[in-house]
Amino acid sequence: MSAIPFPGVRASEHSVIRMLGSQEALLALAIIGVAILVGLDNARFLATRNLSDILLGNAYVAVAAIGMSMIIISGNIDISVGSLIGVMATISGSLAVAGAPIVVAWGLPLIVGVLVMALQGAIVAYLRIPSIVVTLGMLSILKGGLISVTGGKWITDLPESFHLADIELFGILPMPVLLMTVATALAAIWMRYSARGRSIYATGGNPEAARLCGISPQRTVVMVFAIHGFFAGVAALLFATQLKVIQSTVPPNLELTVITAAVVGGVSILGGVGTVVGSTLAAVLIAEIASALVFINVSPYWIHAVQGAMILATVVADILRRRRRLAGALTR
Amino acid sequence: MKLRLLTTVMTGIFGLSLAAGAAKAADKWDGADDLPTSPLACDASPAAAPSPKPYDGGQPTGAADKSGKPITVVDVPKLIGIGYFNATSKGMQDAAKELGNVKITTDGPTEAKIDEQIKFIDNYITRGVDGVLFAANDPVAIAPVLKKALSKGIHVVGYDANSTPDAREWFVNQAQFNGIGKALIDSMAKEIGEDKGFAIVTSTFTTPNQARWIAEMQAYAAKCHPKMKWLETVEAQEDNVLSFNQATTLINKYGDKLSGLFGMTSVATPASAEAVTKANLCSKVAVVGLATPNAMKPYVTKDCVKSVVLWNPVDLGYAATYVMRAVVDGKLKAGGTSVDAGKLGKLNVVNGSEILLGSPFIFTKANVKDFDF
Amino acid sequence: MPSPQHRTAETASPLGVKGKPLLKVAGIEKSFPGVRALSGVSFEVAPGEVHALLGENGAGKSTLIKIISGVYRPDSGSIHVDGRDLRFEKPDDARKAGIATIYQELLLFPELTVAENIFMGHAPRTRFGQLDWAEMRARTEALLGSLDIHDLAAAQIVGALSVGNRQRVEILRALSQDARLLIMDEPTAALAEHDVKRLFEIVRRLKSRGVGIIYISHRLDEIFALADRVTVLRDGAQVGMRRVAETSSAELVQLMVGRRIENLFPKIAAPLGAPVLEVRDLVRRPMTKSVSLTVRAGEIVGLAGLVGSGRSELAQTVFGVTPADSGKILLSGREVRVRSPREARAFGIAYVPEDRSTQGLVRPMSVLHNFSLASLSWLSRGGFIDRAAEETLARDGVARFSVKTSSLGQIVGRLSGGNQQKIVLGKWLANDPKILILDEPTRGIDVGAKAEIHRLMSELAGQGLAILMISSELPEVLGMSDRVLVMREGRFVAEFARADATPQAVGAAMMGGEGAEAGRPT
Amino acid sequence: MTILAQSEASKVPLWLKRHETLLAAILVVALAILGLLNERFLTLDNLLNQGRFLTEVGLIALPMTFVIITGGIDLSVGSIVGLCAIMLGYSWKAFGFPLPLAIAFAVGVGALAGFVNGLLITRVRVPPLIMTIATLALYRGLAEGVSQAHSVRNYPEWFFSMGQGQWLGVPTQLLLLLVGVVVAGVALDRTTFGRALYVIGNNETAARFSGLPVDAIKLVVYTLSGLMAGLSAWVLVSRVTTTRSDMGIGYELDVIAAVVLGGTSIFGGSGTIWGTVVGLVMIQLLKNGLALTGVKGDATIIVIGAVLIASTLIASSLQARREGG
Repeated sequence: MSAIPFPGVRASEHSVIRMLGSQEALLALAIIGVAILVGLDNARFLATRNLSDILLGNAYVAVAAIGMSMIIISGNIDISVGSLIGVMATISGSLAVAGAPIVVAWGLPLIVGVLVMALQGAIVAYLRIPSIVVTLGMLSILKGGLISVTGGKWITDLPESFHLADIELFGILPMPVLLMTVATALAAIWMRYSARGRSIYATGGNPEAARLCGISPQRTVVMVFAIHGFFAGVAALLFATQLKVIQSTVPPNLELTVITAAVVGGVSILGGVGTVVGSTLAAVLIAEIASALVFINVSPYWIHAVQGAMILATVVADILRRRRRLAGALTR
Repeated sequence: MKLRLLTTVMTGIFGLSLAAGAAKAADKWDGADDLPTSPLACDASPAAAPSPKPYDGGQPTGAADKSGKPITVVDVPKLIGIGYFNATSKGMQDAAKELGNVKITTDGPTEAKIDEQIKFIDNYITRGVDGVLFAANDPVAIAPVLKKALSKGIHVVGYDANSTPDAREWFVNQAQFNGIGKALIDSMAKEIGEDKGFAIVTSTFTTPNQARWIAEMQAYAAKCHPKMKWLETVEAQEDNVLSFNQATTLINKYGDKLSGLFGMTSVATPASAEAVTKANLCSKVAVVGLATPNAMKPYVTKDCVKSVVLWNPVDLGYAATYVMRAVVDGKLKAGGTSVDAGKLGKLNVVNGSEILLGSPFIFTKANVKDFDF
Repeated sequence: MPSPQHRTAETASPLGVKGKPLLKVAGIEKSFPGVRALSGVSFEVAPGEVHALLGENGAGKSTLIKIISGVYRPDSGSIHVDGRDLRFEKPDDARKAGIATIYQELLLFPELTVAENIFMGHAPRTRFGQLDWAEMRARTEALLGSLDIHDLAAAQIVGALSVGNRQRVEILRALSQDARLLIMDEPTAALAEHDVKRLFEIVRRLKSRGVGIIYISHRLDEIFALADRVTVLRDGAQVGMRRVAETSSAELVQLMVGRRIENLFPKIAAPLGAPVLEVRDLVRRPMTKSVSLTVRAGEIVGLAGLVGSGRSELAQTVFGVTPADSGKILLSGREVRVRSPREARAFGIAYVPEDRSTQGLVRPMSVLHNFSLASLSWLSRGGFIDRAAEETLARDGVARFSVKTSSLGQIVGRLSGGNQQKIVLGKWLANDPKILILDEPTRGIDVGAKAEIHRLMSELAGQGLAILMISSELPEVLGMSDRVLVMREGRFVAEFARADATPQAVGAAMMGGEGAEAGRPT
Repeated sequence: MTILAQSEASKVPLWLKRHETLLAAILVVALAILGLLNERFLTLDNLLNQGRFLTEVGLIALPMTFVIITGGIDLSVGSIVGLCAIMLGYSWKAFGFPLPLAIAFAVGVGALAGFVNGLLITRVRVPPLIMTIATLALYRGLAEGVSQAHSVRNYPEWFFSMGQGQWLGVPTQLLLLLVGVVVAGVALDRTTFGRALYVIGNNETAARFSGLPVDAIKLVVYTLSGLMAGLSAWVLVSRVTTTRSDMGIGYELDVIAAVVLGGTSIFGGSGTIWGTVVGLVMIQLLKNGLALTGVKGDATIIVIGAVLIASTLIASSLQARREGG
């Protein structure tokens, strides 16, 4: 009995192209499409200045989305990332103001991020509590903790040298964009070319089989959370060093934006597929749309509606696509 | 199929949002509320003293007489953890220290959520305090719980953001709305000239104070600077990165058409200044707004921002505390025309049950260093 | 298929029985709560030998290979690889020892490429510890080449492959970690004819390379085509080891079935009533191809066939789990359309599924709630469950089927297989159905419970219930059925009246080997 | 409640009973301590008043218990509250609906919102978590977009009776909640519907093979969740006398915390309304008690978060024990 509705080879080569191409290509298209549409309405939108500002102001979302993609690929979710970024930004800023060496002010948040997330990962992996609960709990712990410690006092008088986000390499390449691209590239390469990177896909795709291949799903999950924590730390740095003031509160809805970027980036919720390139492109697209909505005189209040619709559309499309492609697998 | 799905939804949303955009009333500035306005005279001459209005505040029932005795007061601002309200509560502590017989704790929600704020006040009513100081997230929503406080014999004084008058005894008004409106528009006109365009970055359209100010600004501009061109109002919550992105977007959107930016919150103003700085437009785009000095120092000292309009929030908290004390001691009763507010001297009562802090304060390069809040 | 002489000629040389065995297991014992799975099994595999494991379902084959591949740990007994005594703590240990297993349910990552699936967990690295994709691809192509597989490419996504190709990927994975002992659990169960042929070629190649293979199958013809030796298991015990060249299918069937036909509880002849269930040209792609059958009141119809022959699929189509693409279903002469189990239940169709724990029971819930599961609709008034009635129902059930449970509140997951099966049965009988479909009613349960269930079945038939019984156990089929239908590749290939349903004839028909034409083809 | 209480023995697995008694015990101890720390805490007045405050979350927690028992989750409830609140005010002000109709309309919108969740979850098989994260953003966005952040006020006096009025000294909405609790409790405990929820949560396949209408039931459950969020919106608007698009933000956390704290396994398959009620009361009184004893608001958030994680730990370990064998 041939369980396959379509001849295996041709269909699958077809789907190889789909897999590698589709999501990223689609997003790139969307980015360009929106740019053109809005550009027709108001040419200024296409000014290099505006485009780069869109990137500058939102690079941190893209960076955070890299880790989030890995989390989702491994079959988990993290709602606490927004609060964590808020906390780390504050730590970093306070250190800088307290006169700690800039390296420390930049470095410590990364370490904190890794530790906090690794802890959550361990709880998820070994105590078998769903990530949604752990991270929801952590969200309120961090949020409350941040305010009770800082009293929400703004951090001002930051030393000039602290402003990582203002550095422009060779006078042209702004740090946020650089970090965003480098982080994305590294993550993408790592996830494609390192065994550990692949094991994330394996764990998300088929934990049982992963185990039989000698991969420990638990260890993988902890690792993924730790890495996610690192990228969150980088994001926090960009977030903190962008302006001359750090609010030392939790940026509203940040986690939602990050998750949206990851999901719209083609990271499958069913675990096991997706690329960080996609999530970065998605982050850019979301930022672009936010800006576009202003350019075409739409209240930014619609941005959440758009975000929601985007996640929904992507997820549904993704599921339908996989259902079709895996039809062969499902019939048996 | 995926592509079709995505695009249909996207276009759908865009259509929806465009429709909504079009639907927005064009006759008034975005973010302005629809209450009546009272623009001041264009020249510097102080407003003709408003016709004295009878006391329209509420009264606590059966409040224990604590005149001269120590009292415990709770301060529930819109939200805790922002520079502005840290400043007000600093002022309160200063006043408490001076008075010696007032104990004030500041507690409130971490986000400007109406029902959260209500729960906080209610808890303190149960816990039992002698007085409640508040800055309302919503003038109407907060009314019932304040009335409850009054009914339990607790003195209620508002500051910064008012409630419906009958829900509290007095409200310490940092500066009359039309005063702020005039100050902002005038200094903008001074900096960019009469016929230039400007845009506004506010928190949200629903925040009462901002809505009021914008309405007054509009009325005053229409009356005294008719040629100034309002371009757009954008919202940016109380989030400084969002404010920065919004301001940047405005700059990029309007180019030379945009000569000025108003920051309506202590978050939006520094963020707008940062946006202008990053765009190297310090000389071309003026930033005028309400803000706390610390956040503005870098820009004021670098001459990127000429003037920051703001009453001194420390004074506001300070005054509120003195008013509370005066009310408890019976020194300020319905019909009173002025109250003694320590180092601030006498403060006048205006339109019925409001105490006016004074004309808004202008921070400049000269004095900004002298403040720390 | 090649003739025996040719076979022995070919396999004589590498048959290293005298040579040091690759794998040697001795005195393996293993029991699970309620069941004794293995009692003292010993056998060995020589390099380049195909050693077949034969036995009915529940005979202990799967348990044995799970022990050899390190999934289970034996209660006692030893495993030697190359004479080294090894203890496998986890599958990885077995893998390191050069043992690879290809399970019936293939363990692949559907979203990843062929190459990745093959090398997952032991991929080639570059100097910098990075995955070496070029190398990976090259080695994949090499492996493919070495087995003459040309319709597979390293970059294909496994999810889109045919079952046969996916299985090849599993085999390649095993080879990629140069396994020296390959365990294949019913590799052909799910394969199409031409895929089976290709599998054989691959197995022969591996043989000639000196790879030892444990080959598990029900299909005698395959065993004769491939194996050098065959070990037969029955009820967890080893009942014989034969060299294929020196045995016959008759002997093997005899070994498998043993003398248990006699001590089975035989079905009491009951007067057959009017047809209750009639199926006409029922089609449900891909597994059910135009099937027709009739079951009368008081009749037990046995549905024999190999795993993957489409029996369960047929049952589930009748039961509405996978509604039919075309064809008719008549209940007591009236045509009905069954689109969901819900409707099926309403029509008085009951289905005791083959997979007890995932399809039959709600293991974490109590005996009480499992018993009433299918009867809630009539146990409740206006949506409210009549607790008294529910409890009576459960009590009667426990008494009637003599379920051994501490209380009605007992969690069924904790009961033995036999008691669990009785509950599934009771759950449906409580709904007094007109037609009862039993899918492997006594799989994996102890002999005592088996007998009870069999007695119950004929009792029910005696009361005029129509029963359609799917079973892979010949003695059960033969002992219980008034009529035996044999299914192969989605079709009925033979029908036997009780009288002329001999193990040999039915077995042969099932396996499609010689003698399939015995019995009237339908 | 008594029906539920005494029915435990035969109805739910023993361990669950233990978990709840344990929880109830902790609650009592906590109350005693807090009561000692502040004499105003354990007063009927205060307790009833707290009842007023927990109603909005409570109404949503009931269907959420159902959702989680079936092994799902609904993160969009907070946004649905916002959307319904806006719809209430908007349809009244803008479409000129009579207020009662506007209320019905708002609740209807809530049900529809939930129905949409359920539809995609059952038909397209979108994982509930993601589906509701998406609608968490979507519904909030619609609320904000539709209202353009303008709030609707000046409702007639009678409208406030739900949110501020009382009946025989008991806050009106608390009565509504009590009715809801009894109905939900009985439904979960006594009806085939309730039974089906447990079965689905424990073994969906077996549920299908036993002829239960799995998808239909799930659809109902998510619709209920939306509908109750609509009711909650009505109560909230009536209590705070104004309509804003930011209403109900963060409710999902409070609701899930209460349900999980009440011993409902986040993996599905077990839980009771009784437990959820205990969880609700515990969280509300914890917040209130801590506030009364001088703990600042931000610190209470920390406690709640910690309690949430800890309680899930307990629940899941009990779950593991239950599945042993």
